[in-house]
Amino acid sequence: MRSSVIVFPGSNCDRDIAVALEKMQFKNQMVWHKETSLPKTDLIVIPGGFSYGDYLRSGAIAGKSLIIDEVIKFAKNGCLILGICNGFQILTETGLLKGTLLRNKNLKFINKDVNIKVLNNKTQFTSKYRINQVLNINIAHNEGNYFTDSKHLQELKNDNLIAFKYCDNKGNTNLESNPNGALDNIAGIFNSKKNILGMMPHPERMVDKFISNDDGVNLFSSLLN
Amino acid sequence: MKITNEIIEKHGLKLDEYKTIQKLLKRNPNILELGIFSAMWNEHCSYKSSRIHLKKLPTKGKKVIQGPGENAGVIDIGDNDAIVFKIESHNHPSYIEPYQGAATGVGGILRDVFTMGARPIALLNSIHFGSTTHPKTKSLLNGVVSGIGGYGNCIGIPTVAGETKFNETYNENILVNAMAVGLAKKNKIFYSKAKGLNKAVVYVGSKTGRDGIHGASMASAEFDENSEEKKPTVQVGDPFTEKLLLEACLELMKDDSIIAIQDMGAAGLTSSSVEMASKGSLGIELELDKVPCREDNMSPYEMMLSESQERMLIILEDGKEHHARKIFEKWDLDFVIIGKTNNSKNLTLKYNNKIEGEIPVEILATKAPIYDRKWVKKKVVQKKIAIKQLKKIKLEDALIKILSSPNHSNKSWVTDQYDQMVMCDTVQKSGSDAAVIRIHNTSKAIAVTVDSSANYCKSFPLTGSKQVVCENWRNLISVGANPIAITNCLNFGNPENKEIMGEFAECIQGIKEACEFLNFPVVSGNVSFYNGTNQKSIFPTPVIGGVGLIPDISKTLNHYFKKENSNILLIGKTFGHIEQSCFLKENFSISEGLPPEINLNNEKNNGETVLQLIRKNLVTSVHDISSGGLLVALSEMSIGSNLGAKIYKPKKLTNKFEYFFGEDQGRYIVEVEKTDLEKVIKMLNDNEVYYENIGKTQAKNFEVESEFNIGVNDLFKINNQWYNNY
Amino acid sequence: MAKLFQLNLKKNKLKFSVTVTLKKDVLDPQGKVVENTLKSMGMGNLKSIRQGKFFEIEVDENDQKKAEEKVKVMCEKLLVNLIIEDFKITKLI
Amino acid sequence: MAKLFQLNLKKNKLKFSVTVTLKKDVLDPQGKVVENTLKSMGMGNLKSIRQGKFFEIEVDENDQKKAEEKVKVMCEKLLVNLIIEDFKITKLI
Ligand SMILES: Nc1ncnc2c1ncn2[C@@H]1O[C@H](COP(=O)(O)OP(=O)(O)O)[C@@H](O)[C@H]1O
Ligand SMILES: [Mg+2]
Repeated sequence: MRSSVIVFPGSNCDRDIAVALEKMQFKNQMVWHKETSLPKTDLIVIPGGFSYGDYLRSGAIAGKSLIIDEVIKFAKNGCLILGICNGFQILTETGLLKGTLLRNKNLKFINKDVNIKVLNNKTQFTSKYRINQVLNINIAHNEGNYFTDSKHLQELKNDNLIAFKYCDNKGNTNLESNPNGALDNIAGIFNSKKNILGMMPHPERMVDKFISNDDGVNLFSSLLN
Repeated sequence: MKITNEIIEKHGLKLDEYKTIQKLLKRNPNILELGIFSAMWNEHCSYKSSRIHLKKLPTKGKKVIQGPGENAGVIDIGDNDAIVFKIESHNHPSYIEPYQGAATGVGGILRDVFTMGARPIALLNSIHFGSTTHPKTKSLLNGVVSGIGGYGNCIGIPTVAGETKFNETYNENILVNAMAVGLAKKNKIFYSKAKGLNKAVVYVGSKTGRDGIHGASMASAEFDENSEEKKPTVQVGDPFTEKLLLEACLELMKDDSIIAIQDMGAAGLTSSSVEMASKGSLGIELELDKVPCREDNMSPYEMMLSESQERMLIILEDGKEHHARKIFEKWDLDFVIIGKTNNSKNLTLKYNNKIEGEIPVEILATKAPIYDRKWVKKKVVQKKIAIKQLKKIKLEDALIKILSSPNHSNKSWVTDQYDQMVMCDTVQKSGSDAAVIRIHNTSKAIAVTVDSSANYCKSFPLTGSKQVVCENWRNLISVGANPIAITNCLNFGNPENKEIMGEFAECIQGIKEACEFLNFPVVSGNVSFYNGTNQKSIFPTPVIGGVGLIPDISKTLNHYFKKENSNILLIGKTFGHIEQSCFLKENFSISEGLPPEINLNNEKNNGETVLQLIRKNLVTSVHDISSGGLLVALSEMSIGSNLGAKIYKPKKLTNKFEYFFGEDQGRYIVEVEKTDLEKVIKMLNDNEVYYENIGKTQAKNFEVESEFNIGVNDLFKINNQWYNNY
Repeated sequence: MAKLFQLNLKKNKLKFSVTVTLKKDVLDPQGKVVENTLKSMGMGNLKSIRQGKFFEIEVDENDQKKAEEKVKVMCEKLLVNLIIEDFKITKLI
Repeated sequence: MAKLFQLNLKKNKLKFSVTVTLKKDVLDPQGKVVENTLKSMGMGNLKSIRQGKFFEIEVDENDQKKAEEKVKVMCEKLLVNLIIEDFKITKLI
């Protein structure tokens, strides 16, 4: 399985995701944002962290970079695309995923381990998880407060496009378990063809028991299938 | 421009210092040259009041690759790996503009570390605010914390440890100290010493603006009521550009294009060029028209004194220009050759082909005045506090009072705003005795921590500063690390006051004694004087940042109880020293008397023994005992783990408050499984370490025999409420 | 007169201000916090406050209409997230 | 006429806009990144762009002078960081 990680100026979780992918036996390449073509690849990852300092809006400027046109082309052809954290923000800025990520409701950067649960395990990203399985995963963001219009929200629900929701350790999704104010506790969504996943939590931080836990492993092993 | 006394004073120079300048130059300086002198000769850059004392600190050791004198200290951690680290203050700018002041403090210390060829792998900070009831404290706290996070999160380096304290002594002068730790290859360390003639001097990074002009002299003058009015141009941090600069520098450092490199920190272009030239006994000529400027019509004076952030000066090897330029352009950064080295030993500044200033480098760098300022020993006042004569309180209430106080509350309100996990090597985050960072791709790790004890240092500087070093050492031991070396940030008041200078001299003496005894050398540091307002100086606050090595990552430990029914051992002797304790301060507002004595012999023996216990896998959790004493330390072990404890009351107890809250030094708590107890006791006896078996872990409840019994959940709540209600 | 006017335009670059605000139905947590803080600071008769972004844009273009069109493109292509934000362009003197 | 005016004021709360910009010599990292991006997107004749903040403030107060004074206090006390920022208050209709 070949993967490509896009690197923008100021990206900072690019190495982390590359390490995780390699650990999971992906053949990974880093792709600089000024490239105009992508190598042959089965998975494109837009990493977390920051891009261009996220000075205007998170992901806005990266969303205009040269390589993004290629990413959009690959997406249309069904290539798998994973956007983590800033990557999710970039995907919404490019329109590959609908909605947007507003500032956290407490107006502060939040870094902590939170619980999310798997809402749909019939996708290439999540097949190794059980339905409603609760994962403990690290979040680190300033703008993770997912927002979309009511029509799209309905579509997300009807078509089973919500990948993960914030919850408590028993799987209840409620106000207390929502760290950032996201609409309906949404932590990650698919596009309608389910070849694109955007998520705020960082699965690449959860593949090493020495550092945290290995709740992120199955996301990568699902992709390997 | 005629140089009047007023102009001299505005430059922070004393009249007799100006006379020295005239004598050394054998003429009058022009205004540009005066500006350069003021930048190089102020307290911040020249260490004129501290130098003779700093010399006493032990700076050498088997593991020391580079001690003080370079951008940061460097230690050897084996396998050709080196750790580069330093701490620095950004107190004054952070008081004026907390977000940007703190952010640029982080940016500055990061540059000190990556100039030396190290990739930064961890950030720490020590932040001190005024009383929580002071009207400014809340917004300063908010601004500083988000500024530290804003910079570190954006550049992508985890902020993993620190300390957050409140004390009214900082009401008008907060402390913001930031520490950065980087990883380099031992044979690829970069220094600032210029070498060779006619080498290109290259400016890289951001453009130069009018920001921060005279920032360094601001850091060397006391505040008065007007300083907020004066509105000095505060720098705005740009972590995005710094990230680009970091990657570009590390990329260029892969081969040997660089002869010397120096970040432009305080006093920007001036101090960086002077430093490089002086270390190499060379001259440097700069063509200032080439300096990339952000604003129109900037004068040579402004260019030389600007403190714009995110800039570096590099001396390049011949023939490497094209290669280097390509790298910086790839990262969208300015790259301009602005001068060259020569053998004149002068700093020569040209503008439009005209020499605007010329000063022998030697004069700037080494002829700055050095003061042996008057100092007096602290008059120590022995005072025994008789608890029996105080208002009666319950043990449980005293504990709750401490655990819910601002200084002892859980700091996750702060640390949740920092990305602690980025880089995916954080084994142990904030909240433990020391943070543990894995060396990428290996099975070893380093432990890092910062500590201070201003109250102790105020009442008895000599013992207080010794205690800070020991506490730092203990924190490293507690997570299973061999302590290696420290960096220090010495935050003091006005050195022209002999009492303050006495605090400084005695604190240095204390640090020296502890470091020498523990073989814990000082490899870098920073002095910040003039903290205070209107003649009222802050408490002496030396902050110690320590680094230790954990050779095998599987042998690191934290302080959370692991299992029910383990034995809890208290290591080190408890005398019940209650003066200067947080028990008296929080419950009775008493802050008289002396801090606990330090017995370096016991300190070392106890610590080394605990480390052996950890390495032999004989203990399952370890916590050092510091502020708050035994009972607070025990509660912290419970709170993090959800396991409770049952603590026996010792038979011959003089006073339970002294026993449970006394702050005697050199003590640890360890958790020992039943099966290992015998082995542990044997080792303690063999090493002549004093210990007591004080209780057992248990489920859910934290209790002291025949005193109180409280749910761990409740303890957690008590410990976690203050920040959220503030 | 017409000539003078033209000349003037050539000399002065055109300058615009752009204000970007969150759409009415989008929650503005930042504005809320600012509002509450101001109220708790005693600004009793503050009715409401909304926070947005502001840009000052200078364009190298003589024709005001064209210039404004360009600023509009900048807004739509980058400066504004049309899903949640509205914007307004004003010519500055 | 005067009466009508008064009445009008009573009904309509007073509304102001505040723009906050960085002082002239202060680094504007945001503006710089946006400017470079727009240029690389082909907006050649963009001359310069600076980014700032924008507030829309409604005050419960009849007297315009008083209201404006209040907004000014809000700016100085909270909304603006006078060390690095300037601000401008404009009355909205
Ligand atoms: N500003 C901060 N940044 C990061 N970590 C912090 C900060 N303030 C406190 N902490 C963390 O909170 C914990 C408790 O701090 P402290 O009580 O000073 O610890 P100790 O007594 O072990 O030195 C430590 O793990 C420390 O790293
Ligand atoms: Mg400790």
